[in-house]
Amino acid sequence: MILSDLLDARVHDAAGRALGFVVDVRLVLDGPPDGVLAPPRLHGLLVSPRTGTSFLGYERTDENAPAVLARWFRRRHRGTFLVLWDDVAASGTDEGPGVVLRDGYRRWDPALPPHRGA
Amino acid sequence: MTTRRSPGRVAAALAATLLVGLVGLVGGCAYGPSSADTSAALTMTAALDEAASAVEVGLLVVELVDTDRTTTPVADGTLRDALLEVGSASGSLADALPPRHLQDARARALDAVADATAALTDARAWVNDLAGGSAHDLTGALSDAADAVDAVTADLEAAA
Amino acid sequence: MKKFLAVALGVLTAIGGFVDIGDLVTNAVVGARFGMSLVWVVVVGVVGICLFAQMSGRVAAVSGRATFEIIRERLGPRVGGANLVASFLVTVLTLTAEIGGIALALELASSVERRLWIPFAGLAVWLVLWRVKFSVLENAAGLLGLALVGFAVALFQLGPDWGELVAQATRPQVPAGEPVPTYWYYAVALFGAAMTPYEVFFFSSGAREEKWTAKDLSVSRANVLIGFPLGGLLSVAIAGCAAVVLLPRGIDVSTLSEITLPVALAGGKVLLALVILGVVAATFGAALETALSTGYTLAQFFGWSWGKYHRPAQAARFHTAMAVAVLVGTLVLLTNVDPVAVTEYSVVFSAVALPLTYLPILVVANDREYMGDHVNGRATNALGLVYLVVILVASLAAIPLMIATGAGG
Amino acid sequence: MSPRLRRGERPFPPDERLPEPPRPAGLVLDARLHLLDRQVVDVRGDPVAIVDDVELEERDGRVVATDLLSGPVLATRVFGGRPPRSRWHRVAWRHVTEVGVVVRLGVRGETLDVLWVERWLREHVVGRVPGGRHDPE
Repeated sequence: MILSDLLDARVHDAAGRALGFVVDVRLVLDGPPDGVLAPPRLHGLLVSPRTGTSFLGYERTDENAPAVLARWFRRRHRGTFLVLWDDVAASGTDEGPGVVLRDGYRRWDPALPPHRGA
Repeated sequence: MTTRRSPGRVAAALAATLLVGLVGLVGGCAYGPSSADTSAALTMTAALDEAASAVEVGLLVVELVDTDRTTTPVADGTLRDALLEVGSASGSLADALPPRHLQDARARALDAVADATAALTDARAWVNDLAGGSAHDLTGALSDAADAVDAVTADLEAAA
Repeated sequence: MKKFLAVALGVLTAIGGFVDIGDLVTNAVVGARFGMSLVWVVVVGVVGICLFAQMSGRVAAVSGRATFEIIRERLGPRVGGANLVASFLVTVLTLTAEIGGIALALELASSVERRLWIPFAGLAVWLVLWRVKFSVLENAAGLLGLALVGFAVALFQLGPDWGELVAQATRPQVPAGEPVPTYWYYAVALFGAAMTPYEVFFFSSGAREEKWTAKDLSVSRANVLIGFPLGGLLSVAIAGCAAVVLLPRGIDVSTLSEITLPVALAGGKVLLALVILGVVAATFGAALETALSTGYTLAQFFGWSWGKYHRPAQAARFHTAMAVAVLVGTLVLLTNVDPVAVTEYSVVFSAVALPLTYLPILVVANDREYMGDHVNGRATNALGLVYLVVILVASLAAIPLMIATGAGG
Repeated sequence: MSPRLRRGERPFPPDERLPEPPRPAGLVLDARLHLLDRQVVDVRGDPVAIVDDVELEERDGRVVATDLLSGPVLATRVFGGRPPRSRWHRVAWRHVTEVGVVVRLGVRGETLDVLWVERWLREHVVGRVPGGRHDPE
C-alpha cells in the first residue's frame, strides 16, 4: 500500500453512507526505532466533506495569520474529523469501495497536538 | 452523491458564453452596411499612423546625424527599422479591400507611403555616406511625405 | 564598514539588476503612447516586488527553503505542477526576450545584423552560467547595468516641463484617442514587467547560493527597499524620455533603436554609447537570471541538486536544464520572431502566472515552523493581503484585456 | 472544483465540537502536511529527492511506513493510476534521521538508487564537457 492509495479516497460508514474524503493521514512515531527514528505508524485518517486545498495547513494548526486567509481556509474545512485506524474496517486500493469504517466508529477533533514533540 | 461539477452548471456556463459571443457578433454587425467601410478605413488609418511614426523617426535621425549626436551604426539601424515599418504599412494598405468611394484615398495613401519610403532610403544612403545632398533637402523630403500621409489620414477620418 | 560596503554593493546591483528588457520596452512603449499617466502602476509594481522579494528572501534565509520548494510543498504535485509549467514557460519566454535584447543592443553597437548576434549571445550566456561564480556574475551584471542611469541623465538634459510631467503622473487620465481597455492592458503589462516571477525565484535561490542566514536579513532588506525603488525610478526615467521626445512627434515605439532616440538627442554620442552598454549589460544580466531561474524552478520542484556553488557535475540535471532552456530560447529567436514582440507577451504572461507563486510564500512567511520569530508582522500581512487582491485582479484581467485590445493594438 | 459532498448530503453538522482524541506517545506527523512533497537531503545537506509518496506495510498488526518513494510515482500522483512496483525508487525509512522543514538522511545520497538520472547525466554529458568538473571562477 502507498499513501496515495489512501489520500483522496472516499469514506463510507458501514451502512454505506458517504462521509467525505481522506484529506490527510496521521502518522505517529512510537514503537521501537528502525534506524534513528521509530517507523511512522498509521494512526488515523483525517476525513473532510471536501478534498483539495487541504494543503495550507491552517485547518489543523494554530497558525492564525494572515487572519483573512486562515479564516477562509478553516471555513472550507469545517466538518473535518479524525478517525483512528482501528476504526477502519476496509480500505480498497483501487476505485472500488474506498475506505469503509466499522460500525460504532468514533469521530475525533482533527487539530494536531499543540507541541509536536521532537 | 458527489459532484465533480454538475452537468447542469456546465451547460449553463456554456450557454452563457455562447450568448455573450452571439451578442458580441450581432453588436458588431449592428452598424449595418457601413461596418465594412469602417473596418477598411480603420485598417488604412492604422497603416498610415505606422508610416507617419516611421517618417518622424527619419526626421529625428537626420537631425541627430546633422548635429553629430549619434553614431552611424545606430542611425543606420534606426532607419532600417523605420523602413521595415513603412514596408509593413504599405503591405497593410495593399491588403485592404476598401469600398468604391475609398479606392481613391487608398491610391493616394499608397503614393504617400511610397514617398515616405523613398525619402527614408535617401536618408539611409546619406547617413552611410553613400549619397550626397544636405540634411536640409532630406528633411524637406521627409516633411513633404509626412504632410502627404497626414492629408490622406485626415480625408479617411472625414470619410469614415 | 564591511556591512556598509555589503549594503552599498547590494543596492547598486539591485538598481542595475532591476531593469530588464521587459521594463525597458514596456516603459518606453507606454511613455510614447500614454505619457506619464501610467507611472502609478510602476509605483504599485515596485512596492509589490519589494514586498514579495523581501518575504521570499526572508523565508529562504531563515528556513533555507527557496521559493519553488515551498510551492511544491504547499500546493502539492498537481497545483504545484501546474504552477511549474506556467512559471517555467513564462521564464523561458522572458529568457528568449532577454537574449533577443542582447542581440538587438549589439546590433545597434556594431551594425552587424542581429541574427548573427543571436547564437553568439546564447553561447555567451551559457558559458558564463557554466564557468563563472555566482557572486561575480550577479555583481558584474548589476554594476554594468547601472549604465542605464543614462536615461535619467537624458531626461534632465532634455529639460522637460517638470510641472507638466508631474501633473500627468499624479492626475492620471486616459489620453484622448486611446481606448480605455488599451490603457488598462498596458497597466497590466507594466505591472507584470515590474513583478516578474523569475525575479523572486532568482532572489530567493540567490539567498541560498550566498548562504544567507537570519543574520543577513537586515542587509537584504536594505538592498531591496533601497535598490528596487531606485531601479523603479530608472524605469520612470525611461518612460519620461519617451513621453518628452517620442509622444509629441507621434512616434510609436516598436523597436529598441527607437527607445534610444531620446538619449542621443539629449546627450549625444557619449551618453548613447553608455546607454547601449547599459542595455547590453542589463539584458545579459537578466538573461543569466532567467536562465538560472529555469534551472531553479525545475530542480526545486523535483528535488534535484542545484546551485552555482556546486561544480556543474555535482548539479548535472540543473545544468542540463539551463543549457536546454538557453538553447530553446536561441532557436526560437533564430526563427526571426521580433524580440520586442516576445517581450511584450512575456510581461503580460508574467502577470498571469503570479498568484500561484505569491500565495504559498505569503502563507509560509507566517508559518512559525519555518520562520520562528521571523514571521510577517501585522503591517506586512495587511499589505500582503492587499497585494494578493491586486495580483489576482491583474492575473484575471490580463488575458481578456489582451484579446479585447488585440494585444494593445 | 475538487470533489465534495453536497451541502444537503453532509452527514454531520459542520460546527459540531468533537472530543479531543487520545494523545499518542510519540511524534505526530500528518503525512500531507509534514512529509509528502518535502525535500529529502543527505547527511551533507545535498538534495536527494522529494518525498513523492510513502510505502506502507503491515507488521505485527500495525501498519507502518517502510520507505519513502520518489520518481515515477510523482506522475501518478498528478495524473492518477499507479506505477508498477518495479519502478518505485525507494529510500528506506531507517536512513531518515530527522523530519523537519526537510527530511534529513544519515547516509550519502550517492549510495541511493534514486539518483540514477543525476549520475547518468554526470557520467555521460555534463562531466564530459570541458569545465564540468571544475569549481566556477
